[in-house]
Parts: sequence; structure tokens; C-alpha cells
Amino acid sequence: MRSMQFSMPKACAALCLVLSAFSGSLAEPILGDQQAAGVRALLPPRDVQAMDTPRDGGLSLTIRWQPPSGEEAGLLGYRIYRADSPNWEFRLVGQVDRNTMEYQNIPNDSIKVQMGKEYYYKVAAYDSLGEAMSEAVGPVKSRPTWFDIHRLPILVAIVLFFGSVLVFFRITKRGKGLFIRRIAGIAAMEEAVGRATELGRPVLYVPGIMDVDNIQTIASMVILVDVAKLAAQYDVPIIVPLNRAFVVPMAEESVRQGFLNAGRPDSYDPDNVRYLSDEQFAFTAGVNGIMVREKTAAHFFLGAFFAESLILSEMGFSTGAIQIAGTANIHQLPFFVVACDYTLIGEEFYAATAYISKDPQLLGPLKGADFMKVVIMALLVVGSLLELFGVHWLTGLLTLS
Amino acid sequence: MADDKQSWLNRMANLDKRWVFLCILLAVGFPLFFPIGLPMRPSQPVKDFYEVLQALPDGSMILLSGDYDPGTKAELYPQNVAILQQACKKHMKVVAIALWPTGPPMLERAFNEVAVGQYGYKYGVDYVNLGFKEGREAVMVEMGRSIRHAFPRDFYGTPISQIPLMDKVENYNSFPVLIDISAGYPGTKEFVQYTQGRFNITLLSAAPAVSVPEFSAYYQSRQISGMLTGIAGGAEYEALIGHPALSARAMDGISFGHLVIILFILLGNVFHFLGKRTSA
Amino acid sequence: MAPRNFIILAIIAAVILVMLFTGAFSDFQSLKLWVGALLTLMIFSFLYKDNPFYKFAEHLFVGVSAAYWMTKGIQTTLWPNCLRPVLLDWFQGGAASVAADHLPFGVLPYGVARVIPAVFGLILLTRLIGPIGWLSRWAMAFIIGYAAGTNFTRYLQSDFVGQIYNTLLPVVNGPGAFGVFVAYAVIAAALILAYRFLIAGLQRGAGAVTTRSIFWIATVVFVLLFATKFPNLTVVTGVICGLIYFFFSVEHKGLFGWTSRIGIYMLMLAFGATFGYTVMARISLLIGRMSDLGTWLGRVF
Amino acid sequence: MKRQIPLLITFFFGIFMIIQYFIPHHGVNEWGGRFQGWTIIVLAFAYVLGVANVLRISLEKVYRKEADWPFKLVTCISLVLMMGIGLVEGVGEDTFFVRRLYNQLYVPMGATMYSTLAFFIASAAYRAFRIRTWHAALLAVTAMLVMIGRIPIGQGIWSGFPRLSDWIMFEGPNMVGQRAILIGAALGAISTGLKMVFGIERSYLGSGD
Repeated sequence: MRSMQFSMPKACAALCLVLSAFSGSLAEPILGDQQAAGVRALLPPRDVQAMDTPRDGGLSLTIRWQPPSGEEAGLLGYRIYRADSPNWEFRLVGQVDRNTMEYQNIPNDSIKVQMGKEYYYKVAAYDSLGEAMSEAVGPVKSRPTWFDIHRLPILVAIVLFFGSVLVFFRITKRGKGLFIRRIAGIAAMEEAVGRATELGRPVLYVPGIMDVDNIQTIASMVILVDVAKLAAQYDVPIIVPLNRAFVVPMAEESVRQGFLNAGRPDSYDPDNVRYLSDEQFAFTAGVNGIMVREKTAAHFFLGAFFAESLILSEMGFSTGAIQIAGTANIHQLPFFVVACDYTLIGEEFYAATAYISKDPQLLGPLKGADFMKVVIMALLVVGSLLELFGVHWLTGLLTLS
Repeated sequence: MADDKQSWLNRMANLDKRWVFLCILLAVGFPLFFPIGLPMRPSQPVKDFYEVLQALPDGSMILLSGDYDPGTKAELYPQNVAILQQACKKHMKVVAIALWPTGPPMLERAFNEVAVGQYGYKYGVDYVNLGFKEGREAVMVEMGRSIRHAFPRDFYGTPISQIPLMDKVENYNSFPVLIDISAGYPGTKEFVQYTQGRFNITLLSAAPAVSVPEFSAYYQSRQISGMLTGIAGGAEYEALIGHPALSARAMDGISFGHLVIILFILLGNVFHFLGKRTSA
Repeated sequence: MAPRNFIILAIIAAVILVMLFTGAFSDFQSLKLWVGALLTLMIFSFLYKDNPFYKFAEHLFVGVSAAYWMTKGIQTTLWPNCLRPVLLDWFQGGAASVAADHLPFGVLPYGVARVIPAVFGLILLTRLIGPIGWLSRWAMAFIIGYAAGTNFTRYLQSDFVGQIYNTLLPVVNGPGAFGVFVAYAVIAAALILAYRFLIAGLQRGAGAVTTRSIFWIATVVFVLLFATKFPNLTVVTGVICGLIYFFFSVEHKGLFGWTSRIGIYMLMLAFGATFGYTVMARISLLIGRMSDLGTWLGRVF
Repeated sequence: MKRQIPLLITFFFGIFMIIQYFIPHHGVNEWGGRFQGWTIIVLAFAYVLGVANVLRISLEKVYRKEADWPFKLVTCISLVLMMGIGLVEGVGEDTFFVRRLYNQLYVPMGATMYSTLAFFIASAAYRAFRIRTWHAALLAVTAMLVMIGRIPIGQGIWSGFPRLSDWIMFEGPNMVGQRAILIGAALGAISTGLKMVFGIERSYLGSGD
């Protein structure tokens, strides 16, 4: 959001600088035309105001103005000047085109704003002949903001969520409210590993193709611990091909931990956690090869997937494996739903660890999320009714920008 | 007998996927090499594009900006070729520029294929490729003053004073129409924002499908007078100029591909239900 | 695998490498075409079945791309953003570069701030040294902490509050909409009553099948008309039903079960639509590959 | 030590990134940006691990003469060659590394792999869109309606198909379904974030004391 606000005027300014480089060469012939037409002198912009940019980090000031009165056909744009005192020399800060009536003096400018220091600004309208300067406005100084009030709804949501999680912690600790509805895909995980055992073939676990800075990959690493534990209990190898280098150590730890939890740390084979390539389709080609050559019998595709989802799950289907997929990437869900035996859709995927372990500590956040859903539904009903009667404060509150 | 039928239906219902692959390969590949020319119903933006060019007198000069790259070649190169087809048919003189460094080689290929190869155009007399100029919008604005100034030499390094066709070129006013083949930034959007209104240009745009929603607004407000929209638009346009070519083939492939998939879905269900009935 | 396959492979490899590395070939446009076309065919051959050619292409692709990203990572991130400045600091005393930088809050001298990621990176590499490999968890912990924190607020803003905001719509709008709404509600009630007292109790038989079919067709038409007449109401109800499907704490029975079923139907409609919409993009990709192959074929014959 | 310190590190950076979201103050913000820079660098260090992993596993197979070992050799040789050239020559636009190796090996293979989706999407449709359940029926019917609306023939059959297809895709059911998934998934992501930051979920950190 911030960077959008900041970069727009910056981009305009940069552009105008480029344009003005050319208008320098443009000046001569146009000057001739305009003199011939008898153009009157340019008027300065009106109502120039300088203020502290609201809700910023304390390093920017905003200047606003109105266009000069009257028709200004030749007007090319505005230039913004600044000085530390109204009587000192004003230096050019930036430049915008004729349709922009606001400028932010931001840290990206060559002339920066210092926090707490006083400044004066002038705005000049310019055309090919010259410029018309406004009066100086100021003093104005920049202050930092310590809380972005527009993000209050997010804070409220966090507080509600944390609060509900804490409440549910206490409830689940007492052994109450442990119920979770059946999630077929998770319930089938053990069956899948069991099938692989019967056939004496390995299990394949693909944690998506995103790096660890994606929350789905993190969630997948956590599920991997449980799946590896299952595999260790059944004594089948589990192959984990990886698309991102940083996931290698993570996955190694997860698989080793799973084997440890199952009480068989010796069966852990580090050679089965395999980095293939950061390239999406080289990875896909490699996983195809593993599925066909190592004859994996249970496939888990859990994590952030993209176009490779369908290639993997269709190839996997043709090898006859049981396939369980889970992702929150909406555009790939249809392909998993179509080609896999079970698909964990969106939130079901994140709920997997709590579902498998039934650990009261992990159930707390799950129950908290359910509580939030009730809140959302109430908000939707109330908000839509308010909208219906033309009351818009709720939507206004949620605008965030 | 019933068993035979049953097993046949079962086999069909569980058809080896390689047969499906083969059908797709044929459906998509066949029209590429042996054009079929499924009937097209041109949409309004494409019709407008065609009619604006068609309304120009024979032998007019047009300005063509090739702002695309190999990434959008599949959609835009066929459009480029088709535009040249219509222009050459009307003996138009074509001045080509590019604001993308990847544009001039594409333009060159299209010129060689159509203008030189089919209509015997002469370089420098009937068409010229001025090459790429760095500067994006600034170049657009400068061309409003002087194209000769913005492009002092052509793609091959020849000074434009030695190119006969360029004698008559001054700025946008030398051309009744500007055609922009636009894959992104800088492209049609910037031409509209910086030059269309200012220099009163009739602007036509050839765009990939992803840009269509964005450019539609300009088309609605008539800032773009006509628009080719992706492969489908290209195919419709080729139908209009009566010269079905690359886009038409690709579109045929796409149509056949869709039809084959729909057919497979229907067949799959037929076999499934028949199989169920015979077994019941 | 038979030894003659190795010979085939060695020949492929030799041909490709010679084509790539011999300067004489670089003038030919066809070199590019040949390499591209051969590799394309090798990969497509997998669609028929696994074979040495695909294996070759696959392993080549893995090697080339893994090296590409690693080289790129070193050349564009590690060296310019981390190693080079740290080494410069080290050898030139670093005083000059530190003084020039802005120090927010002055908590850490800038030179130190720059060394920290390098330290984390080296800690990560301790994995390669067995006994102290566990140290690498510190680097993982850093990335996970950062990722969890940023994702937390990012999802809250864009997918949570953002989507709720988009769904707050005036449910019944347009002139005279209330009257129409009431009319629709009456029809809906009639349909439900008809189901409860008429359809649900029907026995088997030809007449029953016909009545049932008519009823369901009428219902589908009604729902479609309703959805187009009151799009906003449909959106709000649809989203609520979808959310009920994702509700984990209650068993999906009774009214809850019904709404969650509508929810999952909504999801299926969405999936079907996305599937159908994607077909065109995928076929276009294939056309792109085929036309490149076509150019190659044109050259060859 | 093995477990407490990582948990503390996760907690510190997680909480900081959440809090800094609410504070526009430039000092806080700059630290947020700096941490982001750090993650990029630390992630880049991991490439060493990745390549070490590929080489170790491949060379072991070559050494033990396991099945397909010559192909593992192909991977190793291409990897080492490519890396050597890239490190010596650089990765600029006009290098052998990019012009030859990247553009002529990497790009066509990637594009081909990608294009195989056209085949898989067809085989998946053939197999899966059997109307066995309501779910499958809805999937199959909407997919077909949208497909028909996207091709000229569909328009020829009934001029309303493109509009219907667009409605399903952009205004109607698709948007509704996606929104429900998005909101649910956001809740899931938030709970996962919470579990990570507060160390409720720690199994992934491995064992130890």
C-alpha cells in the first residue's frame, strides 16, 4: 500500500524529467507558434498547501494545490521547490504532469525530508516558455506515526482470534470440545501408507514448489513429520523430492523427527530427501521419473502447487498410486480434485496436523478459526443488511487504506 | 455376448490415456499443418480494426509499432503478419518502429514473409523498418514533433535521408493511422495516455488476450478505434481479410482441442452409463 | 539397461555438446532449432512411456536448471548483497561505508547488521558438517519466524478483511426489488412445501419419475433465475455456505449439513469453471511448442 | 539449547514482523525491510546445500553403479559445467551462459514440459468427469459450459454461451467458491503462523534438548 502511494508520484516525476529533456528540444518551434498566436502569461497554481503526510514513517511531506485559474492550454506540469526558510533560495524537489495536483516529498527523492525539521514549499506551473511560481507555504514538519489507525480492524481481528484461541486452550485442556468433523483426506493418509506397505513400494511426499517463506510450505513440513512417522511405523521408505534448496534441511529434520517419533531413528535414510532443481518443470520431470522408476505407491502432494499439479497427479494416477493432495492455491485445486483420490481444500490442508495429533494445544487455534468464521458470518449478514439500508460505515471501516 | 459387450465397454471406459493423448495431438496438430478454416464470427473491435484500415485510400502510409517479444510471439506475430497482408493488398506504404528492443527482428521477419515474399515490396520504397529506440513514452511524444528526429537511422544503420520513403514522413500527421502491436509496457496504454489525444491519432491496437480487459476501456471511449484480441481476434481478422493463416490455424487447433475434450467427457459418460446398465 | 543404450546416449550428448560449444555452429539459426526440437521430442516421448531419451533430457534439465539457479543466486544475491560488502568492510576497515549509512535507532552499527545474514547463512551450512549440524536450525528458525510473521498480517489484510469487504453488498437492490424478492420467496416456499408433501412421499413408477424430473428442473430454473436476479444475495449466501463447509467443530448434519452441502456444491462449480477456463491456455502452450517443431520440420524437409 | 534458541529466534522475528505492520514509523519499517533483505541472503546460501545434495546423491549412485547411473552422471556433468561457466563468465544477458545454455537448453525443455499439460488436462477430463455423484456432475457440466463459451463454435450454437461462460467465471459461482476458500485458507494460514510464532507447533524443529 505504502509503496504504491510513494512510487506513483515518483514514477510520474521521473517520467516528466525524461519528457522535459525532450521538451527542451521541443521548446524552439513551439515558442515560435505561441508567440505568433499571442499567448498570455502563465498563472501560478492556487491554494497551495503543505502538510505532514498522514500515517507515514516520518520522512515525508505532502504538497497539494489547485490548477491555475483560467484555461491553460500550454500548461505542461508543475514543479515543486523547497527551502529551509521562506527567504532562502528554493531548490527543485520534483516535477509532475499537468493532471497531478499532489506531490509527496519522500525518501526516494534526491532532496529528502528530515524528521522534525521545518520546511517551506513553493509550487510552479510551467509551460514551454517558463514557469509561474506560487507564494511560499509553511513552515511544515514531518512527524512519524506510531500506529496506523486504518489497520485497526486487523488488530481487532488479531485480538479476537488470540483471545478465542486462549479460551479454547483452556476448554480443550479440560478435555472438552475436542470434536473435529471427519476430513476424509486426512483419515485416508494411514490407509495410503498401508497400501504402499502391502505392495512393498515407497511413499512419495511432495511439499509443493515454494520456498520456506511461504506459509503452505511450513504447514507441509509439519504434516511431513506425521506422514514420515506413519511410514516409519509401517517400515516403508518415504521419498521427498524438493524444489527449493532451503527446504532441504527443513525436510531432513522433519523426516528424521517423524522416524524418531515412531521409535525407529535407524531406518531414516537421508538419501531419500532429494533436492532436484529450483526450476518448476525440471522438478516436475524429475518427480515424474521417480514415480515411474521407483514405483511409488502412495503420493502426498501437500503444499503450494502451480501448473505442475496436474502433470504430477495425472502421472501419479497412471502408476496406480493412492493420491492425497492438499493446497490452498485455488487455481490448482480443480486439478487435484479431478486427478487425486482425496483432496484437502484450503483450510482443511492447514487443519491436518491438529486433526492427526488431536493434541489439545493444536486444537486451540483450529477452534479459534471456527469461532472467527462465526464472527465473519455475522459480519456478512449484518454488513449486507446495513448496505441494504444505505449505511456504509462498516465497509468504510474495512477499507484499510 | 453380454460379457463381450461388457468387457468392450469396460475397456472403452478405462481407455489407455495414450489414446487420449494421440487424439489431442492430432486435434491440435492437424489444423496447424493442414488448415481447416472453421467459420469465424468477427467481434466488433476486430471489425472496426479491419474497417478503419479498409476505409483508407489505396497507397496510404501507415505507421506500425512492433512492441512485443518472443514471449507473446504465438499471439502477436500472426496478427503482425495479417496486418501486413491487409496493408500490402491495398498497396500501403508501411513505416515500422519499435519501442521494445525485441520488436525489430519480429517486424523484419514479418516483412520478409509477407511484403517482400508475397507482394514484392522494395525496402526503402514501399516499407521501412526504423528499428528500436530507447526512451519509451518520451519517444512517443517526440515522434509527435519529428519522427525523423526520433529515428535518425533505420534498423540497419542507414541514415533516413538516404531512404526515399522517409522523405514524406514528418510526424504522426504524416500517417492516417497508427497501429500498435502491444505486448505490455510501453505499448497501447502509453500511446493512448501520451499521444492519442494530444496529436489526434487514429490508433489501432493488436493485443494479446491478457491485455484485452484493460484496453477495452479505451476501445469503449473510442481512444482506440479498433482492436485485435489475442489468437481469437487474430483469427477473426484473418477471416475478414480473406486470408486465414497462422491465427486461424491456432484457433482451429484450440477449437478442436476443446471439442475433443468435450467429446471425451461425453463419451466417458456414455460408456460409464452403458457399462452400468449392462452389468445391472 | 543394455550397454547399447549408453552408446546411444553418449552419442546424443556428444552431438549436443559439439553443437553448443563449436563456434562454427553459432552462425546457424538451425542449430538452435535442432537442439530445441530434439529436446522437445525427447520430453514428449515420455508421454508414450519412459525411455532413455526422456531420462537423458530429464537429467540434463535437472542439472542445467539446478546450476542455473545456484549460479544466479550467487552472482545476483550472495556476492553483491552480502559477501562483497562484508569483504569490503573487512579489508578497508569499513569505516567509510558505515558512516555513509543511515542508522535507524542506532541499535546496531551498520557493518554488524550486514554481517548477521552472512552468519545465519554460514550457520545454515553447518549442516554439511555432521556433529554441529543442529546449529542450522537457528537459520531455519529465523526464516520461519520472518515468514510466519509477515504471512500472518498479509493474509489477514488481503484474503481475510479484503474478501469480507468485497462480500459486503446490498443484498436486494434495484427498483421494486423488494416486491420481486417477496414473490421469489413465495415460490421458494411453495417449492419446499411441494417437496415435503408431494415429492418426498412419491412411490416408484413412471409417473413418479416424471413428476420428480419436472420438480427438479423447475427448481434448477428457479435457482438460476434467482441467482441472476439477486446476484449480491447469491454471493453473500454462497460465501456463508462455503464457510460452513469449512467449519470443523460441528458435525455436518441437519440444517448444518444442508448448508455445508450447498457450500461444497459452490466449490465444485468453481472448480469446474476454472478447469474449463484453463483448457485454452494449456492448448495454446502446446500450439506454441508444435509450431516451433513445425519450423524445424520445415527446415529439415 | 538445541530447541530453545531456535524457538526464541522464531518468536522474536515473528512478533517483530507482526508488530511492525501496524507501525509506520520509518525506523521500525527500515528494520522490517532489512530483515527481508536478510531472508533473501540466507535463502541464497541454501543453494549450496541444494547443489551439495544433488551431487552427493547422484555421485553415490554413480559410485555404487545403481540403476540408471549414467544418467546421474549426465546431471552431475551438466551441473558442474553450467555452474563453472556461469561463475566464471557471469550471468548477464549477453553471455554464453544465458544466450546458449539458458536459452537453448533450459527454455525449450521448460516450455515442453509445461505444454504436456494440454495432454494431461484432456486425459483428466476423460477419466474424472463421469457423472457418478452430484459433485462430479457439477464439475463436468460447468467445465463443459465454460469450454463451449470460449470457442467460436460455441458462439455459433448459441450466441449467449460466451456471456454465460464469463458469468460463471467472473461474477457467479466461481467467484463465490473462490472467496469462501480464500477466507477459510486465510484463517488456516493465520493459525499456522500463530502456532509457529508461539512455538505451539515445534515438531519440525527436530528433537534434542
